[in-house]
Amino acid sequence: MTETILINIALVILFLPLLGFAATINLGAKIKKMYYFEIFIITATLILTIIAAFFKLSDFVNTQIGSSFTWIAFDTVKIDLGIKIDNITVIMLFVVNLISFLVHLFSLEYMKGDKRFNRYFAYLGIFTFSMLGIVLTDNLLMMYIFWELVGLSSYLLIGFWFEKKSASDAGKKAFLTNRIGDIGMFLGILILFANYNTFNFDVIYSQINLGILPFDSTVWLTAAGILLFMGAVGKSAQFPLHVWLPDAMEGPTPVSALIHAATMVAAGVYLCLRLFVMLTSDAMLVIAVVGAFTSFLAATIALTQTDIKRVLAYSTVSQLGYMIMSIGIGAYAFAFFHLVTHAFFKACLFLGSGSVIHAMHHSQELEDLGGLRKKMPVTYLTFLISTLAISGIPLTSGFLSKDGILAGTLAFGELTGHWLIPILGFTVALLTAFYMFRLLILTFHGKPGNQEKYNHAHESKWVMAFPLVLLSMLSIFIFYTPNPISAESGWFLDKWISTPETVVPESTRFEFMKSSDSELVDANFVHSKLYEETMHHVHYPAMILSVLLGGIGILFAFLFYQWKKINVDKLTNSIRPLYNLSKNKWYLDEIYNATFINGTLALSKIISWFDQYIVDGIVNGTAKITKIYSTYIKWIDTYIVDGLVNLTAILSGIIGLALRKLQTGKVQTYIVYVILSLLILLIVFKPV
Amino acid sequence: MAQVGLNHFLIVSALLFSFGLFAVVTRKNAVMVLMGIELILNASNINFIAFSKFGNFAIDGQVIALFVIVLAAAEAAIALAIVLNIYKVFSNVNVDEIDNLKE
Amino acid sequence: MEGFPILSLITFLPIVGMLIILFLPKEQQQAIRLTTLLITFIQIVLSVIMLMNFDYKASGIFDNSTFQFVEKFRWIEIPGISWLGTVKVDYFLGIDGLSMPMVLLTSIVTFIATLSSWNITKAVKGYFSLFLLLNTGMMGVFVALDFFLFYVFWEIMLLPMYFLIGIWGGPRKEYAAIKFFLYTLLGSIFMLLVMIGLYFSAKETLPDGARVFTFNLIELTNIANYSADGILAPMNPNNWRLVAYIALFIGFAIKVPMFPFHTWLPDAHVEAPTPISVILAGVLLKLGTYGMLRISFPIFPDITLQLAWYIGLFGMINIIYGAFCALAQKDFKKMIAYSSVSHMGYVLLGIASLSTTGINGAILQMFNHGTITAMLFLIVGVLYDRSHTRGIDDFGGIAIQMPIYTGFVTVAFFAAIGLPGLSGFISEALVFVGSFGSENIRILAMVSTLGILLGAAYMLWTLQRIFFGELNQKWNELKDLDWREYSMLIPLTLIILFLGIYPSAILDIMNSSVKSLVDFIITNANNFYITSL
Amino acid sequence: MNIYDIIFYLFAGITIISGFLVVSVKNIVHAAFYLLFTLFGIAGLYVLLGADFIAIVQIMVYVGGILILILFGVMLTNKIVDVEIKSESFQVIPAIIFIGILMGGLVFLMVTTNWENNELIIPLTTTKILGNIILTDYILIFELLGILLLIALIGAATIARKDKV
Repeated sequence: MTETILINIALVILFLPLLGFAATINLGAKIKKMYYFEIFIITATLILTIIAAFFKLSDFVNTQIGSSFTWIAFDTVKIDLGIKIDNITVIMLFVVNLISFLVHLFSLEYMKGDKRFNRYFAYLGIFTFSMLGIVLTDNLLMMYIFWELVGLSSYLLIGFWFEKKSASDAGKKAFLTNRIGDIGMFLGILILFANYNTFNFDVIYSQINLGILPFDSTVWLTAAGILLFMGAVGKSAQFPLHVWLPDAMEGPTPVSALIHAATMVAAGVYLCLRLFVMLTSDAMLVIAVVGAFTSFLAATIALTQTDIKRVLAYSTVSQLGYMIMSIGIGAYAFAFFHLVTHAFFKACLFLGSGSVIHAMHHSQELEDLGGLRKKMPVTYLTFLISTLAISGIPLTSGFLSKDGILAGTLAFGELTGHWLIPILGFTVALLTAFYMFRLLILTFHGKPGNQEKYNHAHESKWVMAFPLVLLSMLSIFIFYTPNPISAESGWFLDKWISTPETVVPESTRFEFMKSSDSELVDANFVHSKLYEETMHHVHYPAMILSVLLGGIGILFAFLFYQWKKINVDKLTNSIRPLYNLSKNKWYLDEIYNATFINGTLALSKIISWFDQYIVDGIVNGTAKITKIYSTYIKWIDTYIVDGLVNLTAILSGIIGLALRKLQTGKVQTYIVYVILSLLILLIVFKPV
Repeated sequence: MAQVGLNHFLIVSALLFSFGLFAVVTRKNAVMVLMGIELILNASNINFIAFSKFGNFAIDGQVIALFVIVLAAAEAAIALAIVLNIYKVFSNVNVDEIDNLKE
Repeated sequence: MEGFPILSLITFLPIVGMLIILFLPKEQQQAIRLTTLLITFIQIVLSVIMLMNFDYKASGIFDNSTFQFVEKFRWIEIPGISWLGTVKVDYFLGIDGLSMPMVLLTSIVTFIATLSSWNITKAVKGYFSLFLLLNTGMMGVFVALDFFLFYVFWEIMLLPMYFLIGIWGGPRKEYAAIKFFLYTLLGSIFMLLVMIGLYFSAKETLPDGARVFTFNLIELTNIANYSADGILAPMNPNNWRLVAYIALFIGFAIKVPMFPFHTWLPDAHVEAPTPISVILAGVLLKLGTYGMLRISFPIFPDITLQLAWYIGLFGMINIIYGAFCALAQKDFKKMIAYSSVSHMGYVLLGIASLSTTGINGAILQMFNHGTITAMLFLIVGVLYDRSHTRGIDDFGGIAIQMPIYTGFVTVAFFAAIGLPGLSGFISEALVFVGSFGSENIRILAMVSTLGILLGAAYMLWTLQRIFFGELNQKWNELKDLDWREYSMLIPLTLIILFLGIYPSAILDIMNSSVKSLVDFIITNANNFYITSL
Repeated sequence: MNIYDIIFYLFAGITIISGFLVVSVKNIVHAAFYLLFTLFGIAGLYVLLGADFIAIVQIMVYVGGILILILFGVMLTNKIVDVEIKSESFQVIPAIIFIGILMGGLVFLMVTTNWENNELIIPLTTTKILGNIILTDYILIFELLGILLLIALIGAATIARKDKV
């Protein structure tokens, strides 16, 4: 296995799904069973990914492999496209392809009987292609290209059942909201390209490292970082652009699992990971605050939602906020770790909910559900394991990653004094455990909400059950580290993922990230010794606190919903405003509707009116004035100019009558006139 | 009397032209009118040839004169044919009576 | 290829076709259509032959020797009118990297428009004769290198367009046609004035050493050719170059169309029959920006540099203003028309950057907008043919009834939005990269990015209202595409996809020309500045 | 007064006097004969001007052709039996006034105009030169005249034909 082979495999992995898309979309109308081709493609992709990941993580674990070609070149501009394979890349490849594969399998049963079955698989194909492009790219432009392409596939899949107005609305909303973030990202890219004349990450970073700043100012560097982060705000559904993700649940549930939980929404986090080294302390603080606030906001909303998928959607937003926050506080490795573990358990949760929805004939309101534990044991068990993982209960993967992040926030608070972030972080841990168990209890425990549907419910077929089992297995700690309470010693964090050294000027770094504080340990770069030590130092307090909070959350969930020791209705009545705030998603949709959307529409109407009546009015007015003017001119023409003409005519008539006498009708007379006149002319114009 | 030069020829031609015009204007008989026209044409021919000798036209004047003669011949033929036709219709060739153009 | 008059051939072939059609009896409609199709197809073949023989390194712009396929001989010569001197006009054709993509675009778009004209049934003979005449005018403008000749072709276009809208148009055709005509004529008058001013300001040296006034666009770029007291001579301290530039610019801006001279466009588009809309949007709008690049920029480099910011400002206004107007439209075709206004704004923004990236992007955008908007208008035409209405809210759920059509619509809409992988993206991106990189208009570029969002908004909103949702039962008889519509849409889709993946196919053609144009403007603008001091 | 001048005055006198007689005599036949003298006189002037070929053509065409034609016209339009073939005049007085003015004006013009006057040496015989120039520079006009004559021939015959078909 050489590097070239690895690169070629990566390229094959990238383009196979595109082939699947192209073939399925074009032949799907003719060939009924075309979707098998897409399944075959994704299977092949997965196998190749496992091979590539295995070799990368064993043979080339400390090398970075890449290759590029010139796409566009003119004058001094040269735009290269290329791929870059490092450890993050192959792990992401594996995550994306595995979940994509499982979702393909799951969809076989879930989407059965849909009239656009082939097209659905084709869309999954193009999504996989675009997502792999984001993962593999080594430059910002290609990142942006695939960024937009996942946006497209997300648009198509959310609006897959476009007959429903809510579905097509949601697709449009997702695309447009993402576009807002993309504009920021695009501006960030422009800033970097205008200064470094390249899109390549590594080249840009080496330039920054040499002290060459955009427009020679650290402000612009911060601006570039925050603008690029805006792309992540859109894609990873961070406040204030998070509103699209809950609506995106209009799409088929397997799609929600694949795109809106596990992979695409994590692309924002992935982007931040790639950008990590060029983030200044200001940019990082912004990112941390946005992430922390988003996770809190989403968690509070998730408390009261009654739609099984919406609860999961808000929990996704909340967890994504965690990851973003984690990057903001410098816990690079844990951000990525949480991305991976979250991808598995959240995909499992979504597919589990899909299994429930499928069994209950597309009923997804919590009040219709309940008591399904006995009817659907496999689904219940896998759902339980994933719920434990997301709640951060020991022995699960979620515990490991979440714990790391919380320790990071504590360390951050201790080192910088921003205590708000750890406080929000721990509150969210409590809330997460509570609402997740609320969901679990209301779905699987208690009494059936809708007896008729309940009676028809049954456990899903193996194509749907198998992905659940596999994904819940991956939510157990053993896949990541042998030590169930600390991930640091596991292969995942110890061998594969290491925090890169930041390249921004010293003056714009956090105190604890100064280069004097870094050192090289076992070929792995430790970006901040102080930070590491502080994290170790707060590790156990953080762990104990988070487990405690998780436990409290679970306990309250049981008290509220299982044992009904506390009357929920009474409680909600006593805090009605808060409840309404949460239930109505902090009224953000309404606010956006009233301001931005209606504002834009009103503005467009005003401008259109302006165009029609003012700009065009001036044009038509000019025409009208010309017309009026011309009628006056016509009057003058008729009575004065033409009058003169007529006068002339009358005069000439009179003269003519007089002259008529001269007309003898004889040729001779005329000849005389002619010749005399000629003679006069000759004499008058005689040359001297 | 000065040395015979251009002017002498021109004066001859002018007089001839006037006579011709006089014939055209005054005579009733169409054939006489035709003769007047012949005089006018000859007058112009004299001018052409005189200018050919004294002016800047070299031999070209003579060529034009030649063409005028040919035209005159053609004109005479046609004109006489017309006169014959007029005679057939009006039984005379007096131009002062043939004034249908009037009114 | 030496000596073969391929440019004359490609320009005047339609005239030949027109004569053939004029000799065909009126009833032979199919023969008339096939003749036109054949002529336009030969044009495509010729332009491809030209492309294959095209020297990618030759720059053109201001350098006489690097124009290609040049044909030059004396067309009009009136000797010795005392104060005029010898009036002489050359028949001077030639192309460089600026015009080659436009020639290619024109031949492709007219071919597609011919296909789209198949269902014109009213006065077929007259229609196709005028159509071919229009074709000659457009081709001629792109290949002419003599200002006089340029102007002649420019005016030749006007007349057939007037009749094509005024006779074969919709309900308010007379209004639209006369509006179009007067507007464009106004622009022509400005152009004519500047043309005459330039003529009396510069002289070219003939091979025999004589100095005569000139319309030659290449000679006019050379500062040494200006006489010191010429009204538009840069070294004349009292010159009128700024006024002339603005006049010329307005002349071209009307064609673009640039705010506030754009209001003829929605009317003309809405009333014109589909193929004419296709040509209008696909080719005619490009003439304005082409004229700026071919005439305004190299001849007035000093003023160009001086006014670049304003050009960029108007580009920005076009982008955002057009997008807002498009958002408010209820008429499908009008919406597309305003989207054209918005998209041509990118071209203005790109050329205002005066950087190779920006201008490359702008020309590529001209090409891409030509193909994409052509496709959009065809799409409107397809729907209008079937339903005889264009109100966006009259539809709903068409995707259920016409899935393949919807597929093409999606491609076209997303190309217009600037989705990567389709051609619109790369040109918009280059425009932004170029304009952002130019310090002068950086802020304008940043504001203009709002257009990306608004563009997506109006396109997707329209897509949703027409194609998604429950099927409006009024339309459950609509048929999906037929072979003729496939033959129009598939080539355009392929071009859009191909240029999205491999934009260098067009970029390489114009690289050297754009580079020399930019260098020329920058160096000469400074020279002029020094001399005028 | 040299011999050239004398000959000029001789021919000019013949021309003018007979020309005057042409327009003044009443009898048409007489007028035709006076016209003969006029044409001869003009031919003489041509010779004086060095145009020998034109002079010959003048005599041949005018005297031999046109004059005969005119005589035929006179014969055909007046009854032969009516010996007194006379032609009346009308408007004589105003015509004389007009013509007098005209003559005066013309002579005034001729005399006062500052003609370019550079006398050429005309070669002895012009026939060859004329032939050359007609068949080279004036070939088109020559051809056209040929056609014109043909048309005149046919036209005259058609017009004068007795019965119209």
